[in-house]
Formats: sequence, structure tokens, C-alpha cells
Amino acid sequence: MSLWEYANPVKFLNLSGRVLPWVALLSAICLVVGLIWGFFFTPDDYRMGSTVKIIYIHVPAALMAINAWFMMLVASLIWLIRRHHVSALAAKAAAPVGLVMTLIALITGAIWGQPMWGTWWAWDPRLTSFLILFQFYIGYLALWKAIENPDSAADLTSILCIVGSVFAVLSRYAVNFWNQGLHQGASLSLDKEKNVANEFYHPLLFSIAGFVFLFLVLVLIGTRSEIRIRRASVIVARKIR
Amino acid sequence: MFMVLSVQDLCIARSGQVLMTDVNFELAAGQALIFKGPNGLGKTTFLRVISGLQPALSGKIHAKEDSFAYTAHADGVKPSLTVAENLQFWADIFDNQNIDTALSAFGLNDLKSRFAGLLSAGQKRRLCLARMLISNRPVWVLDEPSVSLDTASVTQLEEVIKQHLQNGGAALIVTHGHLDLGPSCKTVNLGEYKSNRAVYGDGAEAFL
Amino acid sequence: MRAVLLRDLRLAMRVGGGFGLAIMFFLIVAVLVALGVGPDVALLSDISSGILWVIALLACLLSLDRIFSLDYEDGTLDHLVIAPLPLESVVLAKATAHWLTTGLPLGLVSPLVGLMLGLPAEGYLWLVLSLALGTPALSVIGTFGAALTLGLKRGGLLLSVLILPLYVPTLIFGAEVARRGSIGIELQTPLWMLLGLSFGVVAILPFASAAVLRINLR
Amino acid sequence: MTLELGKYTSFVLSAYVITIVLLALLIIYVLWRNAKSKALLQDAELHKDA
Repeated sequence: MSLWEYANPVKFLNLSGRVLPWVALLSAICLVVGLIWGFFFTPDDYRMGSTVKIIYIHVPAALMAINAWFMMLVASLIWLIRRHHVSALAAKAAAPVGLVMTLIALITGAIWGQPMWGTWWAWDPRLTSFLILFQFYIGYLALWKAIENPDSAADLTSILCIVGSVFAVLSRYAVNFWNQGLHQGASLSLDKEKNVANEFYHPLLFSIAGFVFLFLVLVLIGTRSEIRIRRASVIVARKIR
Repeated sequence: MFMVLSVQDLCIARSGQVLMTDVNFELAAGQALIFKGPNGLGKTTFLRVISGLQPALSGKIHAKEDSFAYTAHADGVKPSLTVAENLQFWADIFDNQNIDTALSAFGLNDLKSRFAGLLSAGQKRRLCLARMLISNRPVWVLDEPSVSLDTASVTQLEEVIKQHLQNGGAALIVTHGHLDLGPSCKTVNLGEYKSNRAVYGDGAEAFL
Repeated sequence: MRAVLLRDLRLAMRVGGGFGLAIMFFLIVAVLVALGVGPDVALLSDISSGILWVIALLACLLSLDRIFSLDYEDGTLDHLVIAPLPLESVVLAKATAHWLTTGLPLGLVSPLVGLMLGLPAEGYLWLVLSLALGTPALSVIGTFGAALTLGLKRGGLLLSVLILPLYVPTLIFGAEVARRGSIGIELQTPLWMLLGLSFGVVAILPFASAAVLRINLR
Repeated sequence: MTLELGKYTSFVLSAYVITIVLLALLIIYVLWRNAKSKALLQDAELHKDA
């Protein structure tokens, strides 16, 4: 009973139905714990004062924005190679979540940077690369909406996602080169490695876990609705012939 | 009789809709098949699948590589190029240099230097059919070739196809009009292959 | 492959007004920028290389949706798919035709427009060079976008939404080469990056575009 | 530990509020789409046998 067996949409519906409530519960717990702990029970940073509390939403959102696109890339590859509908629809369901995560990362990043940089938008390379990632998400979703035939839509968006990933990485370095970072990042670097004093670190882990589970829940629900819509259209199409 | 083309239990779908199932036939050199069938059956999709433009749902098509020359409803003629330039372009693509035989076969010699945009529908159709000769490929796939052709041009077309059959070519023709191509031509009614069951493997099947 | 290229060029000359269109666009937008930003030459000359690159990019973008749509509508694309030559070479021929009618003329005309925007003297060579090296990548990426939006209703708008993020690396490196050239500082790194990017894109992207075409023609 | 955010209170609060609002909108959108798909499927299943 290989993993691919769950690529069958109907089986996937049953499995995801059982798993969904638990993941939702887990995500809720982690989010609440992470945010409450981070918001109320951590001291202010000696230099940045209370704005450090923003890391509990900015870092997880930024992480999810990047990993959402990576997940869509993997799902697109699976669709192109093994032609499993669930992975194509999962990629489609993940896109809006990734888009909102990027938006959150952008806004919280700008708010966080304001006191340090003195302006709302300071073309910091990291924030700019999220702005570009945001455009990639917009393009990806726009292509999904523009094509009627579901199968060729899945193929085309998968190819766009793969090509887009290459250019996203290129843009990431081009932006870094373009502006070596107006201001050095705060004591915390926005990328994955977190050099943070540990009393900030544990709540951060929780809120990251919370965001990851939230992402999973939303993608599972999204994929299920995509499958149902596809199933309905197939039934209708088959009936009226 | 050397088989130019053989098709085994072919299933054809168009955007998730199964149209025809278990289509089987063979085509020998020098033979022509005329396909009849009601509108909307998917005759055009059928020809596109045979000529390799579109993948079939299932089933096999045995034919030599690059042996199809396909003519669709759309003429594929560039209005801003002259007749000769249009044909010369395709001659370069199929690297066969003499476009004169094709021009004379369809009586386009005197229109050689005229812009294709100024041609009548019938003349454009003849220019499109002239491409068949240039491609010098054994199996001709013609989708409504005689549309917008006057009687003189239809006989001209019949002449060309018979000539093609004589020197070992073959042809698959979908037409509502009547084309008499002599003894070696059979008529097939595609209606009987109309699909009545879902076929496993088509994209939508997985959702049921 | 050569036949497709020659035919497309001939078509561009007769119908599309050839590269006149791109040059006109380039000129007009440069004037608009000057009118918008104001006559202060000092300011204009600072931003001139970047502005010229952005205008060149937009000029490429505008003429992208014509690459496949004409052939798609009149059925020529179907015949090209069946023709003996590989689809990748058709895509490359189309991209080259687009480059010859937009990218290259822009590069050649850019000094004239640079003059108008007060580009510093030593900037001209690098502007032309960066455009000449960068625009092939713009054309090939654009061809990929044109293939993606083939046959879609409002494809033109979608094309720019899809393509602009893909243009970012080329724009950054190209404009950087032009900017550093205009202020005369060392520009090896962006130049090599631009070269690497252009060659990589021209070599690999046509395969993706051909795959997309096959899917769209299905 | 009393909650005292100092001079950056408005920034921290606005960041949190915006995030929560955006996440809420996303969750509502996903749930709405889920309900719509359920209705669509029921409707199709219903007519399947009719």
C-alpha cells in the first residue's frame, strides 16, 4: 500500500476527512500557545523594544510563504511526472494560502522595519524578494483562473511554477546584489537560521508550528473543495452527453 | 499490400469528453477512406489524433514517423505574403524545392505573385491543398477539403488525389460533399464508433 | 528553422511595421518620462540608464502577444507542429524574430534617446552593450509567456502579469551594468551575471516553451 | 508580567491586528469555498440519477 495510493482523489477525500480535525486542533493549540507566550511573557529586546514581538508572526509567515511555493513546486513535479490529480489540485489550493502568507510577511516586515529604518518601505532586499514572490503567486493564480480545461490548466501552471521557481531564486540573489541591505537585519535574521536568545526562541517554535499546521489545514480543505468541484463537473459533463 | 497506416481500438476524447471508442481500420498504399458522420461527433478531433496533433485517449496508431500531411478547416495562409512566397515557405520547411508542380496542379500559376490576402476563399483553399503536394508525405489527412471549392476545382482536387493514390500515397478524408476517387476508395461511417461508455485512464475518470 | 525566421521577418516588415513600432514606443515613452520628471538634467542623467532599460523592457513586453497569436488563429501553428523540424527550433526562430524586430533596434537607438535624457558620456557604450546582451533573454522569456497565454481571451494582460516577475533578474543585472557604466565604476560582476543569465535562458527556456505549445495545441 | 509595550505599542498591535485580520479572511474564504463545493457536489450527485 504505497503512498501513491492516496493520490486517488476519492481515497484522499476519506483520509483527509479523518485527519483534518486533528490537524486543525493542533494548529489552533500551537498558534495560541506561541502567540500568547510570545506576546505576553517575553521581555523586550534591549535595542528594539517591544517591536521584537512582531517576529512571532513575521518569521513564521515568511517561512510559510517560501515553503508554500516549494510545496507547490514539488506538487507540480509530481503532477507532471506521475499525473496524480490530487497533487495538481493541492498546488492550486496552496497558492492562495502562500499569497496571504507573503502578504503578511510583507506588511509585518514593513511595520517592524519602520522604527529602525524611519520609513515604511526601505527596499530591504529581503522584503523586496517577498514582493517579487508575491507577484509570482499572483501570476500563478491568474493562470489557473484563465484556462478552462482543467487538465491543461494543471499542466501549464505546473510548468509556470517550475520555471517561476528558477527565476524566483535568481531574483532572490539579484535583489541581494542590487541592494546590499540598506540596514543590517535586527539581532534576528529573517532567514531560516534564527540566532536568537532562547527565551524568544521557544515561543517562536510554537508559532512556527502553528503556522505550519494552519497551512496544512487550509491546503487540505482547499484540495478537498477542488476535488469536489472537479468531481461535480465530471458528473455533470458525463450526464448531459 | 504494404500497410501505410493501421489503427487499433482507438479511443478519442475532447476536453474530458469521450467521443469515440474502439476505432479500428487499416489503410494500404494507394487506398483512400472517406469518413462520414453527424456534426459534433468529433471527426476533426479524430483526424487531429491520427495525424499526431493530439494524443489519443488509448489505443495504438501504427504509421511511419512523419508520414502525415494534415489540412484543417483553417487554410494556414499568410495574407501579407504572395502565393509563391507562401508555398516557398512550406517548400523550405519540407525541403522540397519545386513549388511549380504544386502550383500548376491546382491552377495557381497565374496567381503566383498576388498577395494571398486578395485571393477568394476557393483560391485560398487550393493554395492550402497545394501544400499537400509540397510536403510529399505518403498519408494525406484532409478535413473538409472541398469546402468553398467550385465544381471545376473539385474535379481538379479529385484528379490530384487520384494521382497521389496511383503513385503509392494514401488519404483519409472527412467530407460532407461527394468525392469520387475511383475504385480504391471506401466510405466509413464514424457514427458507429460513437462512444457509449466511459474509458478508464481519461483524466476525469479518476474523480468518479 | 531559418525559413521560419526569414518568413517572420518578412511578415514583420510588411505587416507589423517592422522595428519602427518599437523605436517609436521607445522614443515616445522617453519623452513622457522627461516631461513627467521635469527638465532638471542632473536628476534625469542619474536615472537615465535605469529608465532606458525599463522602457526597453516594456517595448519588448508590448509586442509579445503577436508572436504566436497570428499563426495560431490561421492554423499555421498546427502545420508547423507536424512539420519535420522540432518545435523548439520554431520557438527559437520566433524569439529571434521578435528580438530582431524589438530588442536589437532598441539597443541601436538607445544612445539617441540616452542623449535626450542626459546620459553621461561613458554610459553610451555600456547601455548599448547591456541592452544587446539582455534583450535576447527578454525575448525568449517573452516567447515562453506568449506560448502560455496562447488562445486565451484576454491573454495580453495575463501575459504581462506572468512575465514581469520573470523579467526581474534580467532587468536588475542589465540596468546595473548600464548604471555602473554610466558612472564609470567597475562592472564585471553584473556583466557576467547578465551574460550567464541570457545564455542560460536562451539555451533552456525554449524547451519549456515548446512543451507549453504542445499542451496548448492539444 | 504586566503588559507594557513602550513607545512601539502601536506598531506591534497594528502588526498583530493586520495579521489576524488577513488570516481570518483567508480562513473564511477557504471555508466558504469548501461549503460551496459541497453544495455543488450534492447538486450534481442529486441529478446524476434523475
